[in-house]
Amino acid sequence: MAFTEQQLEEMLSQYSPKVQKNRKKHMFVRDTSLEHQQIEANTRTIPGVITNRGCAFAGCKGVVLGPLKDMVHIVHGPVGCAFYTWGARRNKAKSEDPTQNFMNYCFSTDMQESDIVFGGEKKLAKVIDEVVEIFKPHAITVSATCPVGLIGDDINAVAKAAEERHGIPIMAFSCEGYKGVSQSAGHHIANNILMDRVIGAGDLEKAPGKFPINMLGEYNIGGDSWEIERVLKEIGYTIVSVMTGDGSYEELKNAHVAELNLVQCHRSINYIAEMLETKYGTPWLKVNFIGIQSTIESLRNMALYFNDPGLLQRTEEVIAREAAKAEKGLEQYRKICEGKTAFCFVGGSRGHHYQGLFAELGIETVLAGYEFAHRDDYEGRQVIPDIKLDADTKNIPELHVKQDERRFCLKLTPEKMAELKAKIPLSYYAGMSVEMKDGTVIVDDLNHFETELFIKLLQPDIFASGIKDKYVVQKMGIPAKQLHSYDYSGPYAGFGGAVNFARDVSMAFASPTWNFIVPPWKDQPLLNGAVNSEGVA
Amino acid sequence: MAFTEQQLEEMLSQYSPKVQKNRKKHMFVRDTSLEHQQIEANTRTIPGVITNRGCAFAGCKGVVLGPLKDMVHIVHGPVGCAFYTWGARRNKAKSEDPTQNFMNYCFSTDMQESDIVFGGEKKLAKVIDEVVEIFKPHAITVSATCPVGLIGDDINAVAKAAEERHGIPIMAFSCEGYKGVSQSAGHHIANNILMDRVIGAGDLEKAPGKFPINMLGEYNIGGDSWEIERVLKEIGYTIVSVMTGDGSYEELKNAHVAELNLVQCHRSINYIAEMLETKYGTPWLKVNFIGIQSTIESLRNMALYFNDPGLLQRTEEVIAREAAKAEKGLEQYRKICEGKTAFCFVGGSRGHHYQGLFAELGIETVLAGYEFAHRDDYEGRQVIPDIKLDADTKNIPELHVKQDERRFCLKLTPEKMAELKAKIPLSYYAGMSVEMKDGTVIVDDLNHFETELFIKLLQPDIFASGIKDKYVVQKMGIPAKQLHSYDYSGPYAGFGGAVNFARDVSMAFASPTWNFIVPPWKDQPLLNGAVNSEGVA
Amino acid sequence: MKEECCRNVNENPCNMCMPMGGILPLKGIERSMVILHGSQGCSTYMRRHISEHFSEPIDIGSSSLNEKGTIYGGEKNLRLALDNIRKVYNPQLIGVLTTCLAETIGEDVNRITAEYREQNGLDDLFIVPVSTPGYGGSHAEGYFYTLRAIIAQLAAPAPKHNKINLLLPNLSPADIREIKRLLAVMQVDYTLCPDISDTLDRPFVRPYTKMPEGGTRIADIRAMPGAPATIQMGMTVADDLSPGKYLADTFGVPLYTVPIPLGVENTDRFLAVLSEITGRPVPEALQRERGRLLDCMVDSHKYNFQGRSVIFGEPELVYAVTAVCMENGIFPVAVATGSRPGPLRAVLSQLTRDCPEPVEFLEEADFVQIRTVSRQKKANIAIGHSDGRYLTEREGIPLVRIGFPILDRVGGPRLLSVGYTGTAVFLDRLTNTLLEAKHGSYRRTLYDQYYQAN
Amino acid sequence: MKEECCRNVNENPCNMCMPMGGILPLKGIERSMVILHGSQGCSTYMRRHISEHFSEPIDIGSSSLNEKGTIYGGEKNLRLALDNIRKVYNPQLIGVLTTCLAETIGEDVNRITAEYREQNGLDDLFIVPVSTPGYGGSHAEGYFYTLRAIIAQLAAPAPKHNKINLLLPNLSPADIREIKRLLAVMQVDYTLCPDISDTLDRPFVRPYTKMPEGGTRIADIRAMPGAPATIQMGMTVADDLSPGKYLADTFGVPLYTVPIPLGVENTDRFLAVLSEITGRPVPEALQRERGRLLDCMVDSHKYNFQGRSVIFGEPELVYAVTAVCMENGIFPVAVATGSRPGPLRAVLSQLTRDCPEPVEFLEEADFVQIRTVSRQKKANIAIGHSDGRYLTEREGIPLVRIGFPILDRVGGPRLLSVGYTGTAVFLDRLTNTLLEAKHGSYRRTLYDQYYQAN
Repeated sequence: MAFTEQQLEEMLSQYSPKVQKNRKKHMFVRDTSLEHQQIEANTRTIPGVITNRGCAFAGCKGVVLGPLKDMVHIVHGPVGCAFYTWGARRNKAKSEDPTQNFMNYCFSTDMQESDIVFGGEKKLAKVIDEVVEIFKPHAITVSATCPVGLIGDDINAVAKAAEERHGIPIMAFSCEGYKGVSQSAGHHIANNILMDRVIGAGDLEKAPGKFPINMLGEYNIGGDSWEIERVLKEIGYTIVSVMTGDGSYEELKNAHVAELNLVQCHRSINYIAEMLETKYGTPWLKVNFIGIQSTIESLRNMALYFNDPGLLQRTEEVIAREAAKAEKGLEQYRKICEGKTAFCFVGGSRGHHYQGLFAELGIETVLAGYEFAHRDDYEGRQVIPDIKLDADTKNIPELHVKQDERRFCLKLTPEKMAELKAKIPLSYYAGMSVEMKDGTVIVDDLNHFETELFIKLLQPDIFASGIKDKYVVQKMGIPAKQLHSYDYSGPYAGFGGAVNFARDVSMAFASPTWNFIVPPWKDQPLLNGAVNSEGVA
Repeated sequence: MAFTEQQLEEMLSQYSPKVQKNRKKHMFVRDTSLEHQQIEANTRTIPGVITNRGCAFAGCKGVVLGPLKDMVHIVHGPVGCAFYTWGARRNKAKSEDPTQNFMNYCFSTDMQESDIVFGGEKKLAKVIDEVVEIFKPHAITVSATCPVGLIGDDINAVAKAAEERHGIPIMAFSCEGYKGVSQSAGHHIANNILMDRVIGAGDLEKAPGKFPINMLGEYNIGGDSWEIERVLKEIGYTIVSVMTGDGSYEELKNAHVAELNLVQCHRSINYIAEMLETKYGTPWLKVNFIGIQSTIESLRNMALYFNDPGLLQRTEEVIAREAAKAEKGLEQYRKICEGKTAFCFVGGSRGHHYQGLFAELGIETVLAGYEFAHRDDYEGRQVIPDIKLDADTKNIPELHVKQDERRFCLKLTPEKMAELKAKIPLSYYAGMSVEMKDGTVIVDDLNHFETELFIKLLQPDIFASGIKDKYVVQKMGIPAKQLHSYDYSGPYAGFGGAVNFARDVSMAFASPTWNFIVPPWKDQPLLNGAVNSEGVA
Repeated sequence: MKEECCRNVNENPCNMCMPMGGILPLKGIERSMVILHGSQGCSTYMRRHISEHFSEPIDIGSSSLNEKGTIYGGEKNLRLALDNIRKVYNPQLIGVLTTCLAETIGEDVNRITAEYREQNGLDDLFIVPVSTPGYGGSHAEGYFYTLRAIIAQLAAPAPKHNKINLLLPNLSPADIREIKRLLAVMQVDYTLCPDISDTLDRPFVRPYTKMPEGGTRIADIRAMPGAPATIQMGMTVADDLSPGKYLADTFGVPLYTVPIPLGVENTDRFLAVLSEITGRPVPEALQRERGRLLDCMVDSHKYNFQGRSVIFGEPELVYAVTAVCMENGIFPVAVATGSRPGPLRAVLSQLTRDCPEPVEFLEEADFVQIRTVSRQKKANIAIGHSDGRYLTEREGIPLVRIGFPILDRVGGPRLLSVGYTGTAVFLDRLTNTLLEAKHGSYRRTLYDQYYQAN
Repeated sequence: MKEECCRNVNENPCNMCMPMGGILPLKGIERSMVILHGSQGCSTYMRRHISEHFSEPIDIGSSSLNEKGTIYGGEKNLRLALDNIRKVYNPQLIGVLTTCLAETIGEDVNRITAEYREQNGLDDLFIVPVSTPGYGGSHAEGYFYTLRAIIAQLAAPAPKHNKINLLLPNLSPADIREIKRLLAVMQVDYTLCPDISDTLDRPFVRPYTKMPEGGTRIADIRAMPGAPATIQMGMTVADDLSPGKYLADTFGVPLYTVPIPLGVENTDRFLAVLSEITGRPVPEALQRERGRLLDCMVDSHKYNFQGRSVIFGEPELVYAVTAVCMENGIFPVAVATGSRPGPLRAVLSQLTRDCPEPVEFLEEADFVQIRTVSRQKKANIAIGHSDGRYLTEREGIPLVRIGFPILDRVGGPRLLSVGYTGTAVFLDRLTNTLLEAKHGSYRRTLYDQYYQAN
């Protein structure tokens, strides 16, 4: 069902003119006849308009740092924020050294009123000392929550002093929740310090195997990374580090030896990808391991980059075998999924990545969007120079790296690079919008009010988002699939993951539960076509 | 609180004269000033008077045969009786050869109406064939339920033919539920056939170790036998077989090599004890491993019998150590139990055995009785010649064994035997009554009606019986302890068991639950002293 | 169908015998007693099992037949048993259930009890003789056959009144109380029979009385023929066992057959029938309960869809549990009953027609068959009474306990599973069992790998 | 007392922050909304956690303060948030909860909201500003402090009426429904506050509405000063957090403080207070429920006596659960709360005075402390919210889930534990957990030894 700009305008007319103007910029109906469709993104959420966005702390500690299993992550602040990031993301990890896996722990300085009044630096220093004494971690991070910056705790100084005391790296992240406009600010803050303090801190000068790569922006939700690594290893790649799913300080510090950086979630990690290229001369490749075709394409692009005959051959062999197996697995589910439509609003890359997989199941994505993306994630990196930096973005410090004199090395000749760039997304991301069909809707920073309206207008068969809007939509009679936590399922990446995803999505359609949502004494159409009028902002 | 004959008469006066006369013979108030107090036992329960008694099938298959772990016990009859004896007695077993442990199985020929009409022999034969094929047991028993005898199935012939077919012992037990007056009939039937077909069937001519003994009438409820064996082995005994707790066909068939037979439950196994003495010249010793003093005494009597200096010394050493440890364990519980009174109506030996253990905790037994005992279990074996055999008893076949010409061997000279008999209960049991105090009540085949009256009159602090009367008494506000199944607890035998028992009984007294049985809006005395008058038989 | 048609041995039975089933409805009649006419072992075994499930005293008389009785007949014993039960319990009704023994020797309990009643001038005492030999069927058949006999014995032409007859299968006291609550909310007058909700789940009260309060009133059973309708929860009850059919055939009382109200659709059906009979709509309060159940189902459907269930027990319960599984995508791989072939097969095959895989259906099943098929078809959740525990012990399939008997856990009588609200908590038990198994294996990995770290 | 008084690190917290606790009572007021004044992350995190526990949409606004707001103040943002929330939700009441950020920069929400209300002429909209910085206490303190603020803001002198004020701690919707049933049986008129029984356990109904039905009516809260009495389930609530104390001090409404009616004695106390206030006796029906609970306790007391419990969570729930454990001999070895020191210590030490071993009491506890003491004192059953799952994973102590949050199982809102009947099913959960552990180890042995045989 193709949507039109007119319908969009009508829907938005329920807003007040001011809000209408603001929100109109954050959405458009895809129209390939236009040369370019611009979107506004990474700007402030309107107060009181309920969205799914989190804060800088969530992006820094919750997303990027949290999965690093062999570091102790101390949250400096009152206890709540530490609690809320305790085991909530299902980023799995296993460790060869069980004494250095802190994944199931939650550490907080548990600041009290007196700490707010008199400052929390001493307490933080003591907590670091206790953690070192009890757990003897290889490295520690300290993440700040809102009050820390406001009361002027100098966590960098505390960390530095503790580092000297204990002889292990202790890094401070000023990721107070009020920084930036979403968790995106936190990704950037985390990226900067990991780049500055961790990557390159190792002694390796050469990778321990052939075709060494880093996998960036893969957080191993539900075991995704494990499924991807399985295939990569079989083809012959050496995975130097994963940033940061099932990741570790020990791996990360030698990430500089990789010869290619894969970027899965562009939004959360493109800073590091760029800086690695600047500092070490290592290009990055945008990959997408969600869906069979995307996975195949990503594998072929990687092989093209390394351009080794054996690697190319193994790539095709593995693809042939894995794709056949997965296709066989998908078959039974396609029958159930064929002809359905999806609503796909997730994070900063999945809103894009899952569309291909949905399509492979015969499900068309009628609306897609990101919670915390920037314009380039929608429109492609070519718009980056045009992005206006507002005050919120300017407040996030930029890290300016330079070529590492000793380690910098161009992995490809400029000619080869240019040649490859024409074929594969090398150090480039084209964004989500370009792949979407006419009449589909693209929305940035969707809110609850709009969600409801879009659901009624688009009548999708499945709603892919997170827990905060899941129950709204289920109560409207539409099955929902959490694409943040996967509803305790996974992996969904790679060949095997595609089959898991197909199974889980089919469940949502096939479960007899949905047969019972119309009570026998009250027979209503499944959805009220008309927009209800209980309130407009 | 001493009870009087007069109170007893008053209580019984609520019965009709005929029933009163019948029941009066089954109970008396202990009076040591009388030369002898006779009781009537092992006679029919009055129809419609609800007691705890089971049937011959229960005694044979349920009690004696059931614990033999390496035999398949087939119940020939409709499915119910097999179901009701499936795992209901908590007789534990472990096996070195896991393919020969059938304890958790229940086998039935599941007779249907047509089998009743046309006979079940063929079906039984087929079931035996199937069992042999699937389980390959070393031996099989077949127990008959009520209809089998009535329709004239010749289970002996079927078993014999199958035995020839399969070359393993297959024994038939005509233990139809209507035989005799209680499970006691079934014990006897089982004893006879085990003696006839199993014991002595082994090739051993000499025990594999020193001081070889059999332990008879110990069913390893809750692991009792394991606790006893632990101590016996430590002292230096060789346990040839246990009849039948955690017992096995393989052990039982060599039971003839023992040099002494211990009898724990006199009632259920005295037939075998006697026959072993007749056939092999092995005396039996009545033991009681319930309670610390009884255990000590039993151990000393055993040592006296073998009269070996090393054995005597080890006996005392083990007693000293174990008793000290147990005493220490009991201490805390004695404080809770001291001064309490018990009502102890159980089976055919526990009604007696537990009194000593109760006494060690400071609990006086004010009433005791047996479900299915004979006069000798109350009055001592000297009364056996005087017991009138009624029709029900006469119907149980007697097995007349003779000296085994090859294997018979007097273990003691007649002089030594006589000397020992004066000191220890060798081939003798003095019965329960003799140890009971004046003013306590002894009752045979107690019924629900009397239970209630006695509870009201005697106001005991704890009621030790089984599941069928437990809830009646608990609803009267008195804690109950199941001494058949131990309420999922145990072991209670031996030194360690005494402490477990003390703990569990203390629980009953100390549990705060009992503080709540008087509701705040209704305050009544704990027990109505007066007998209620809702009905008399 | 039976796995091997020519198999004779019953290993680890999934059912009990006919008189056991006969006892239960008699325990749900006000001031009634039971005598088992046979060997006293029958009474003892059945009292033991029922007591353990309900944690309640279960007084059952026995005529204590012995060898002599097998030759000369048991009339004298039975008369004596009746005398004694009357004197001690003063019941209003005595059920006399036969056993293997009494039936094999051909006791005519109809004649004996009729004569006894007449000779003793017992106009106020009802005696209900029921032919329940152990080989006559499973306890499930015994249950309905006895309930039919009670009603056939008592029911008499009565003036029309507005109490609906509600005939129940073997349900937990908590379930019966919930059904009564639904009836109260629907403002329905009813005679519910049997009613064990008080008699087999007695409060602790002083003083203890031999006869519990509660149970269906005899006068109400007498008046059943005057009822506007009978509702029988008995989808699986054969006509010759059916008390509802008896009332319909004999007195013309319209019969509505419904399943146990477990699950949305089954509860809908029950309420719809009440609505139809009374003309009153389902009130808002119950519609909200229904909405809550739907909400719960939606919230849990993904976890449930991963369930592959094996369901066993009495036919009527098995039918209702299968319905809940079907509604929630916990598709059954096998459904089994120890009972004899009856209407279950037909209604079950209708119910499971949309199952993605064919459902194995076992009648007269034992647990060896159930285990075999559970393993073969990779069941990951078992639902039934506690004899299914070996499915957990030996096959690692977790068991959700429901039905009778539950001997290895407490609270069987307090298990609530019917109605919208009961179904929701029952479903939570299923879902959480699946979730626990899922987390459990994850945990085990964690445990192995990280234990030393902690 | 704290295990190590000089320890600073909180490892694996047992509590959440103050605004989280403030949200819950606001969700129990009819047509009310919440705005968190602070960074939008606060709102997102709390919505996520509450949603997962209740499986319900949790709409919470945020003033989305950013760096600029930290410098120039957040008034503009808060006003905009109020505008937008009003427009979309049209609420009757908006709770404005502050966060670490708002409090640290010193926002005067009282002034801002008062001016906003006045300037917009919002006579029909109540705005309740509450000071709930994350460092101001745990979520348990935030809950009562907010409830007090709501009542303080709304309550106004009112004519005498006969509705008793009933003020609740954080209970499950199922528990609240059960309390309402008890009140109905006792024929009591009441204003129950907060009432999340509909708002956070919404039926599936068409059409979906942004604001759920249900919640305490604002008019009823307004009239609380005219009530004959206040009953507050708040044994552990400090006076300065106590809404009941506020009503007593300000309007002279007599205050009865009772525990959550979990357990015999606690339910007795609740009913006795109702009896005392209304002059009506406890009806027979409830006495029978009490008798059933006693019967259940007697039946299970032996298994329970083998329990050694560790109890953790919100102070008020911890107190009530401890009472159930004390009544049943599941003697606690440790009782812990993440909350700050308050009245709990005193009432708990009174409650546990007869414990055979001294009970370890931990305030401001984290799970590392709880695990340590559980291991040291050989606890064999844990009772509390689902963050205690590590006690199972790492110490092998089974966890009976109760309270908030329950994130790893479904049905937290449907968990019934209060009243006599609720206590019986709660107790069954405890007893069966102990029984399962007991059979489990037996089973493991069996499994190891006999598995090959099968």
